Amino acid sequence: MDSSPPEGDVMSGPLLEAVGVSIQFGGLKALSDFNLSIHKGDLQGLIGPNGAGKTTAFNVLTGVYQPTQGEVRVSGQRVNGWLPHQINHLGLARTFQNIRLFRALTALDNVKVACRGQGALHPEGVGLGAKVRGAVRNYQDWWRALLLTPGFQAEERELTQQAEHLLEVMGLTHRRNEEARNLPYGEQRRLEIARALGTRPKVLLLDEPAAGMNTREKADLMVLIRKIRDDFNLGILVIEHDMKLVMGICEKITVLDHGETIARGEPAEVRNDRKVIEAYLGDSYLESQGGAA
Amino acid sequence: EKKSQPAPSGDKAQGGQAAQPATAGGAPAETNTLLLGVVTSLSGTQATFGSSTRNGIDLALKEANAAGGVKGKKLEMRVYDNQGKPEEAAQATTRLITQDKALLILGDVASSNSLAMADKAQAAGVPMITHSSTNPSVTEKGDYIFRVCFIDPFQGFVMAKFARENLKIGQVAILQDNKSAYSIGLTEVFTRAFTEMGGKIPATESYSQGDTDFRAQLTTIKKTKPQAIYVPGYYNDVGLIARQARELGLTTPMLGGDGWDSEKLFELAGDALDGSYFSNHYSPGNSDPKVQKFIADYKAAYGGEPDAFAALSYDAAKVAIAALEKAKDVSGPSIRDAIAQTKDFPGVAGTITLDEKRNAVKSAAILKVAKGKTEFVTTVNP
Amino acid sequence: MSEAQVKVLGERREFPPLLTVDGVKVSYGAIQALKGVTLKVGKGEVVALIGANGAGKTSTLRAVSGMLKPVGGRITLSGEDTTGAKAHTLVPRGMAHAPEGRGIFPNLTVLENLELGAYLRDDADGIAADMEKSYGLFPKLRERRKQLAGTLSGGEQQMLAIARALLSRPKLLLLDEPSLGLAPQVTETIFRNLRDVNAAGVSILLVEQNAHLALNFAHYGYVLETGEVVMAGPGKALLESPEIRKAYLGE
Amino acid sequence: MQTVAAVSSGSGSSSGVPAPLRGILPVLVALPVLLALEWLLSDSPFAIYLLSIMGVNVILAVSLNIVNGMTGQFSIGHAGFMAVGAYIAGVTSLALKDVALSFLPVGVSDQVFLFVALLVGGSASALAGFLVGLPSLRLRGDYLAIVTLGFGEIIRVVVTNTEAFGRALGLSGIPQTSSMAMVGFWVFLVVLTARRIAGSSHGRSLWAIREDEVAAEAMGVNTTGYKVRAFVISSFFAGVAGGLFAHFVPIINPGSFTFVKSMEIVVMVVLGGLGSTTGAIVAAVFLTLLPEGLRSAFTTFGSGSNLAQQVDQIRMPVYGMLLVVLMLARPQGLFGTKEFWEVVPRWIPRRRKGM
Amino acid sequence: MSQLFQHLINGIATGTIYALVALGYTMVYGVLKLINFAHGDVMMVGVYMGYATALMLGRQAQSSPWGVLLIFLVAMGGCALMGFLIERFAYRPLREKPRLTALITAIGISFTLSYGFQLDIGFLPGSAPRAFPQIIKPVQWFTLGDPEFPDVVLWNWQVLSLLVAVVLMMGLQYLVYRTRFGRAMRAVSFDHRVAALMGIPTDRVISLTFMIGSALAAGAGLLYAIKDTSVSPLMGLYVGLKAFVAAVIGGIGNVPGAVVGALLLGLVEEFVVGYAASTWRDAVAFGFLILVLLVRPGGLFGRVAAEKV
Ligand SMILES: Nc1ncnc2c1ncn2[C@@H]1O[C@H](COP(=O)(O)OP(=O)(O)OP(=O)(O)O)[C@@H](O)[C@H]1O
Ligand SMILES: Nc1ncnc2c1ncn2[C@@H]1O[C@H](COP(=O)(O)OP(=O)(O)OP(=O)(O)O)[C@@H](O)[C@H]1O
Ligand SMILES: [Mg+2]
Ligand SMILES: [Mg+2]
Repeated sequence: MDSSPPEGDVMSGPLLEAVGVSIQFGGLKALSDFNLSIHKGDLQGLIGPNGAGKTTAFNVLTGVYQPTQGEVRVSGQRVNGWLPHQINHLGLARTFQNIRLFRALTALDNVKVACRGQGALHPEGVGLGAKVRGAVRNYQDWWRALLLTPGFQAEERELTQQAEHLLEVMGLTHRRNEEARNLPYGEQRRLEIARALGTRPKVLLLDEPAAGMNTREKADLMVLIRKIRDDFNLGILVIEHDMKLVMGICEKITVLDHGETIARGEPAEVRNDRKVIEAYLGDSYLESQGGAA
Repeated sequence: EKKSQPAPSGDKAQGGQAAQPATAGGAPAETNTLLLGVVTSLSGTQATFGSSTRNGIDLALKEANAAGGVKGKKLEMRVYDNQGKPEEAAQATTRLITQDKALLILGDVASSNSLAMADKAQAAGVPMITHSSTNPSVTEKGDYIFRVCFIDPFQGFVMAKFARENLKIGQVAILQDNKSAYSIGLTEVFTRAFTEMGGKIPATESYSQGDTDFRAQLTTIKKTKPQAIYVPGYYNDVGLIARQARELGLTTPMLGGDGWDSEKLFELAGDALDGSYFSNHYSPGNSDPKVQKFIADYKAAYGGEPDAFAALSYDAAKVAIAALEKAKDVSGPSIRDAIAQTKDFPGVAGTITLDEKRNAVKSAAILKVAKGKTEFVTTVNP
Repeated sequence: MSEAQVKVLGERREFPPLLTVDGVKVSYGAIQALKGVTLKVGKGEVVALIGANGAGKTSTLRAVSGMLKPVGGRITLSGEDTTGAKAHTLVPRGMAHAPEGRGIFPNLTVLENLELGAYLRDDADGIAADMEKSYGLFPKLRERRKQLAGTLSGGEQQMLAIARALLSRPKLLLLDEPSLGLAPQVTETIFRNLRDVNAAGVSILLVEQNAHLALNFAHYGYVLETGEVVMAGPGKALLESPEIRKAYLGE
Repeated sequence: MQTVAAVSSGSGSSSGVPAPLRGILPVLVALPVLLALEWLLSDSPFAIYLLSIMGVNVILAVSLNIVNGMTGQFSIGHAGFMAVGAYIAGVTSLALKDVALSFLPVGVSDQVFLFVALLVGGSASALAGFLVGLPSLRLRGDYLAIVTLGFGEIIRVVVTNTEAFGRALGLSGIPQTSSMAMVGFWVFLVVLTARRIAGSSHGRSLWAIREDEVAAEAMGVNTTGYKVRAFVISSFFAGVAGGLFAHFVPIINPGSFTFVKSMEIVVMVVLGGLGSTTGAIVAAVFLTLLPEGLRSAFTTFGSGSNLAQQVDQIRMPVYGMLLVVLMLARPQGLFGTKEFWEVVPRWIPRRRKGM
Repeated sequence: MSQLFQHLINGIATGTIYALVALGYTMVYGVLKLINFAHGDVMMVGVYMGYATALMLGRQAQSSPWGVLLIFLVAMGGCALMGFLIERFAYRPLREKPRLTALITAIGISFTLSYGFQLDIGFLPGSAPRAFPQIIKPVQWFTLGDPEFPDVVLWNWQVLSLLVAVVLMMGLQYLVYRTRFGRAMRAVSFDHRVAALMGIPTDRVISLTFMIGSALAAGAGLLYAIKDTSVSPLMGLYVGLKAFVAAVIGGIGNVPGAVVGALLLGLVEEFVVGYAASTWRDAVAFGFLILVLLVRPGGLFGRVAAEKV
C-alpha cells in the first residue's frame, strides 16, 4: 500500500476489522471464524476460558501469526501477509500477556523506541515502489542522524517530550531512568501500555492489563483505560479475566471458547448468557456478583 | 614529502636518506654490542623452522663472540616472533630497526614474511639477509636485501632434470601445498621444466598446510598410475602424505625440495619414504670437516640434527658477521656494500657467491631417503 | 535498618512451627528490596502475604526458597537454619516454589515439565497417582500433555506451574500469585483444591494480589510495604480492618 | 541504557555552538589535530606503525560493536569483511599506482587516491555485508554466528585461489600511502558514527532488537531492515579498516584474515563492554599494545640466554590467560553497556555525550 | 567406480572423526548454550596425554589390548578432569553473565592451550608435529583389485571408529532423552534457577556434562591421531571448527544431528577434494553449511524453539 492510510475520522468505517478469521496449530483449531470490528472510541472486551484463543486472536490481528482463513483489515487496508511493524504503522498497537519490555532499557527509552514524530510516520507497505521509497527515506533519516541536523535535534527533543508525557499519563515519571527489568510487575504492565501508546495507535489491544494488580490498582486502571480512550480518542480492545474490570468498562464484549465465538453483546447480556456461565464464569460467579452488586 | 613513505621499490637515494636517522643515528656508538635482529615464526604452522633458524644464528654468534667478537664488540641477537603473519613480521622488523637499533636483519623462511620485512628494511636502509626464502621477488625489493640460498626456479629445475635424466621417468604427478607460495612456485617451475624435457604431468592436486588427511588427493592421483609423485611441501605435511600414500597402496617414490629437510620427517613418515629423493641446500652426509664440525657443535648445543634451515641461517649469520668485520663503519650503506662483495664464502650449506641480483649462486644437493636417513646422491650445478 | 513496628490484629491460632523468617534483608545491587522481613508459617498453616506492587512479596518467597541469598537475617525450616542454602538442597526438605513468571520449561512438553516436578521422587506409582490428580485438577493439561509448554496459553502455563509444584509432595508450598491470568472459574477450583492439599497437612505461603480471595483462604496474613511487614493478623481480622479495605480492596 | 537517556537529554542541551554547525563541528576540531599528529610522528616509523595497527583495530572493534553490541546479533566473521576491503582497496590502488594529480603536491595526491581506494574497498565490503546480513533475517544467535564465520572462511579461500590477489604469497607492491592523518580520520569517523547512531532513534531501535525482537516488531520497528543496515554500516567500516591495513602492511595475504583474527575483534568488543563504544576503543588500544608491552617486558630480562630467545613465544599463551582473567575480573566488560564518561564520572564535560 | 568406493570410505572415515568431536560440542552446547571454542584444544591435550602414555608403555605394551585401553583411559580421564577444572574456574563464575563473556574465556583458554603447547619448555611438546604410534595395528579388512596394488582399501580402524561413533551416539541419545539425568540436563539448559527449584543440583549436572563432553573429545582425538598418524598443537583448532560446523548442520544441541551432519560434511569435503579442486574444500564445506541453514534455519534436525507470544 503506497498512499498513507486514510484518517479514522474521515471514514466512518471500522479502524480494525476481522472477517471470518481462523488459525490452526497442527491439529488444534485455536481460532475459528472470528469476527470483530472496532471503531474509533470503542471500548470492547474479549473474554473466555484459558486457552480459548484470545491471545491468539491478538497475534493474528497484529500479524504475529498469519490466519489460515479469513481477512484482517486495519483502517480499511487488508493486511494479511503484512509484517507486524507494517501493521503497527497503520495504527494498531498492543501489549503482551507475558510482559515483553526492553528489559535493559530505561523506562523512558522503552517508550521512545515506540515514539515517532508526526512527520516520521511512514508505513512502508508492500510492493516494490513503496519499499524503495521507504528505503530512501530511511537512509535520509540515517544521514540526518549522522549529521545531527537541527531538524533531527528538534525531532529528538520532541520524541523525548512525547515519551515523558506518556510516562506521566501512566504515572511512571518517577521511574524515568530505571531499567525496565527492575520495575515491579504492576508498573511493568503500565509501562507496556505507555510504550504501545507511543506508536500513536488508532486501536489499542490490551492483553490482561490488570493481571498482577491488586483490587485497588485495578480500580485505578479502569479509570486510566477510560481516560486513555478519551484523551487519545482511539478504539480499545481488552482481554481480561477480572470480570469487575471487564464488565465495568467495556461497552461490548466478545466471548471465546475453544476458538469459537460463543457470545457477543452488552455486559449485562453476556453476564447472564447461559453458555458463557457454563463455559467461563461458573455459577458461583452469579452469586458473588449478586452478593457484591 | 615526509608524509608518504618511499614506495616499496623505493630508489636507493630515498632509502639511504631515511636510513640516516634510523641506523647511523649514533645508536651503536653508545652500546658496546652490535645487535643483529632476527624475525621468524616461533609460533604457528612453521614454528619448527623458526627454532632451527634461531639456533643456527645463535650458534654462529656464539662462535664469533668466542673469537673475540667484531670490531672489538660483542655480537648480540634479538629474536622476534612473527606468528607467520606479514603484518607481525613488518611490525617486528620496524621495531628492531627503530627501537632496538638493530644493524642488520635476518630471516625469514616463509617468503611472504620475508617480503614484508624486506620492504621495511629497504625503506629504512638497513641491510637484510634472508637465509631460506627461495621466492625470487624477495631480493627484488631493493639493494639492501640479500639471500644466501638458491631460488625456487633453480630448485624446481634441478628436481625435474634429476627425475628425467637420472631416474629416467616420464610420468610425475604433483601434490602441492596451496597455502604456501613456495610450494606453488616449485610446482610451476617443475611442471614447465619437466614437460619441456618431454615428461608428462598426469595430475596436479593440492592440499592446505596443516591438513592431516590427504587420502582424497592421493586416491585421485593413484588412478593416474604415475611413476613418481612430486611433493614440494614442508616436512610436517610430507611425512603424513607419505604414510597415507603407502596405506592406499601408492608405492611409487616421491620427489621433493628443501622443505623436506628435517629429522622429524622420518619420525613422521616412518619407512614410508624409503626410495624417495629431494633437493636440498646441503647434505649432512657431506664429509667436509667444516660441515661435520657444525653438525657436532649444533647437536651439542641444541640436541638433534641440524636441518637445512639451521645450516642456512648459520651461513647467513656468518656472512653478516664477515660483512660487519669488513665494513668501514656500521652504517647501513657500508654494511650493505660489504655484504654485496661476498664471494666464494665457505658456508656449511655450500659456497656462497652473491650475484648482482643479490642472490646466492649455489649448487643443489640431491638426497635419497633410505631407512630413515638421507644419502647423498649427487650435486647439480646451476 | 530497625524493624518498623508491626500492627498486629487479633489472635493467632497455634500451629507447630515450620518456617521462621527473621529480619531477612534482600537487595538487588543498589536496590534494597527487603529491609528486614519477619514472619512465621506453622505446620499445616496457610499464610497469605499481601502488599502493593514492589512491596517485596516475590523477593520474600525467593529468599525463602533459596533462589536468592539474603544479605541479612535468618531463615529456619523445621528447626534447621537454611539461610542462604542452595535451592536444590531445600527441595528434599519439603520446599516447593511456583515462582513469579511461572518458570515453566518452554522447550519441554507438558508431561516432561510435570516429571521434573517429581525429579527427586522415585515411587513410580506414587508419581503416576499424583499425575492423575493434577490432570483431574486441570483437565486442560491432560489435553495438552504432549504439547511444548512454551506454546501453552498464559493460563495453561499457570496451571502447569502449580501442578508441577504439587508433584514434589512438599511440606511447604510457596505460591506466587497463583490466580494470575486464570479464569475466575479456574481460580475457584484451584483454591478449592488447595484447601484439600492443606487439609492433607501441607503448609502454604501464598502471595496474592486478590487480597479478598487470599485473606479469606488464609489462616493468617501479613501485609508488606516497601520491604517491611507493617501489619499482621488472622485473615478474617485483616479483611475487617479499614486500612486493608481501603488500601487493597479499593473500598 | 543510560547512554541513550543521556544522549537524548544531552543532544538538546545548549552549547555555545550554533545548531547547524554542531553536526560537523567535531570534524572541524579533529582535522588540525590529526595533521599536527602526522607532522609530529613523521620520523618515528615504529610509532606510526603501531598507531596505525591500533587505529585499524579500533575501527574494527567499534564497527563490530554496532552489530554485536547494539543490535545483539552475533557476528564472528568480521575479518572476512576486513579482507574484502583490504584486497579491493589494494587492487584499486595498484591500478591507480601511476596516476597522480599533477596540480597537487605528491603527498596530498597520494592521500586523495588512498581515500578513493578506501571508499571503493569499504563499499565492496558493505555490499558483502548486505549479502551476509540477508540470512540474518532468518537465522538467530549462534546460527547466524556460524554463518558469518563461514563467510569469512569462504572469502579467504576465494582470495587464496585468485591470481589477481596474489594467492597464498599475498598481494604486495600496494603503495604504502597510509598516513596517521588518514587512519586517525577514519577512526574518528567510525566513533562519531557509532555515537550518533546510539544517540538517535536508530540506535534505540537497534537496542530494542537486541532486547526483544517480537516486541520491537510490534512497536513498529522494522527489525529485518535495521539488522541488515547494521550489518552494512559495520562491514563498510571493516572494509575501510582493511583498506588502511593494506596501505601500511607491505604485503597482505590470507593468513592475516583468519577466524582467529575475527575472534580477536570479538574479544575487543566484549572486553570493552557490549554496546559501549568507548569501551571498544579502550579494549582495542589495550589489546594492541599488550603484545608489544609483553615484548618489551620480556626483552628486558637478559638476552642471550635460551629463555630470553624463546620469550617471544610465551606472549600468546600469556595473552590467552589474560583474556580469561580479565573476563572473570570484569564480566560486564570494562564499561558494561555504559560509556567512558558515565563510568569515569564528572571530569568529562557533559556536552561530549552529544558527539 | 572403484575410486568412488574409496572416496566414500575416506569421506565416512573423516566424517566419523568430526562426529565424535561434534558429539562433545553438542552436549556442552546443549546444557550451557555455550560455544565451547576450547573443545578442540581440550581434545588436542587429550591426544598428547595418550601420546605420552603410549611412549611410557613402549612399543610392545602400547599396542596390546590392555595398553590401548590404558591409553584411552588416561586420555579420557585426564580430559574429564581438565573439563571439570575449566568449567569450574573459567565458566561457572560467568554463568549469570551474558553468554558472550563465557565465549571469550573459552577463546582465552583455547589460545592458552594451543599456543602453550607450541612452546618447547618443560613438559610442553613444542610446535613440531609428532608421529602418533600405531597403537591399533592397521589391518586391511577389505580390498578390491589385486592385493599388491589394491584399488579400494578398507581399514580396521575406519570400521572401528565408525562403530564407536554410532554406539556413543545411541548412548548419548539415551542418556539425554531417556534418563532422569538427561531430563535434568535439558531443564538446566533452559533455566538453571528454576531447575534448582525442582531439586536438580545444577552445578553437578553441568560439571558432569562438561566432563563427559571432554572425555568424548579425548577419545575422538585419539581415534583422529590413529587415523592421521600424527599429533600437533594446532590439530584441535581445525578439527574443532569443523566439528562445530558439523554440529550446526545437524542442529546444534541435537545428538543424532551431530553425527549425521558430521558424516555429510566429511563426504562433501572428500568429494570436493576428490573430484573438484581441493583448494575449494573449506569454501564448499561452509557453503554447504549456509545452504542447509537457509533451508532449515535450525539445522537438519534442530527445531527452532517455538516461542509463544
Ligand atoms: N504457537 C502455538 N503452537 C501450538 N499451540 C498454540 C500456539 N499458540 C497457542 N496455542 C494453543 O492455542 C490455544 C489458545 O491459546 P491462547 O494463548 O490464545 O489462549 P488465551 O485465550 O490467551 O488463554 P489465556 O487466557 O490463558 O491467556 C491454547 O490452547 C494454546 O495451547
Ligand atoms: N531482578 C531485580 N533487579 C532489581 N530490582 C528488583 C528485581 N526484582 C525486584 N526488584 C525490586 O525489588 C522490589 C521488590 O520487588 P518484588 O518483585 O519482590 O515485589 P512484589 O511485591 O513481588 O511486586 P509485584 O506485586 O509486582 O510482584 C521492587 O522495588 C523491585 O523494583
Ligand atoms: Mg492469553
Ligand atoms: Mg511479585
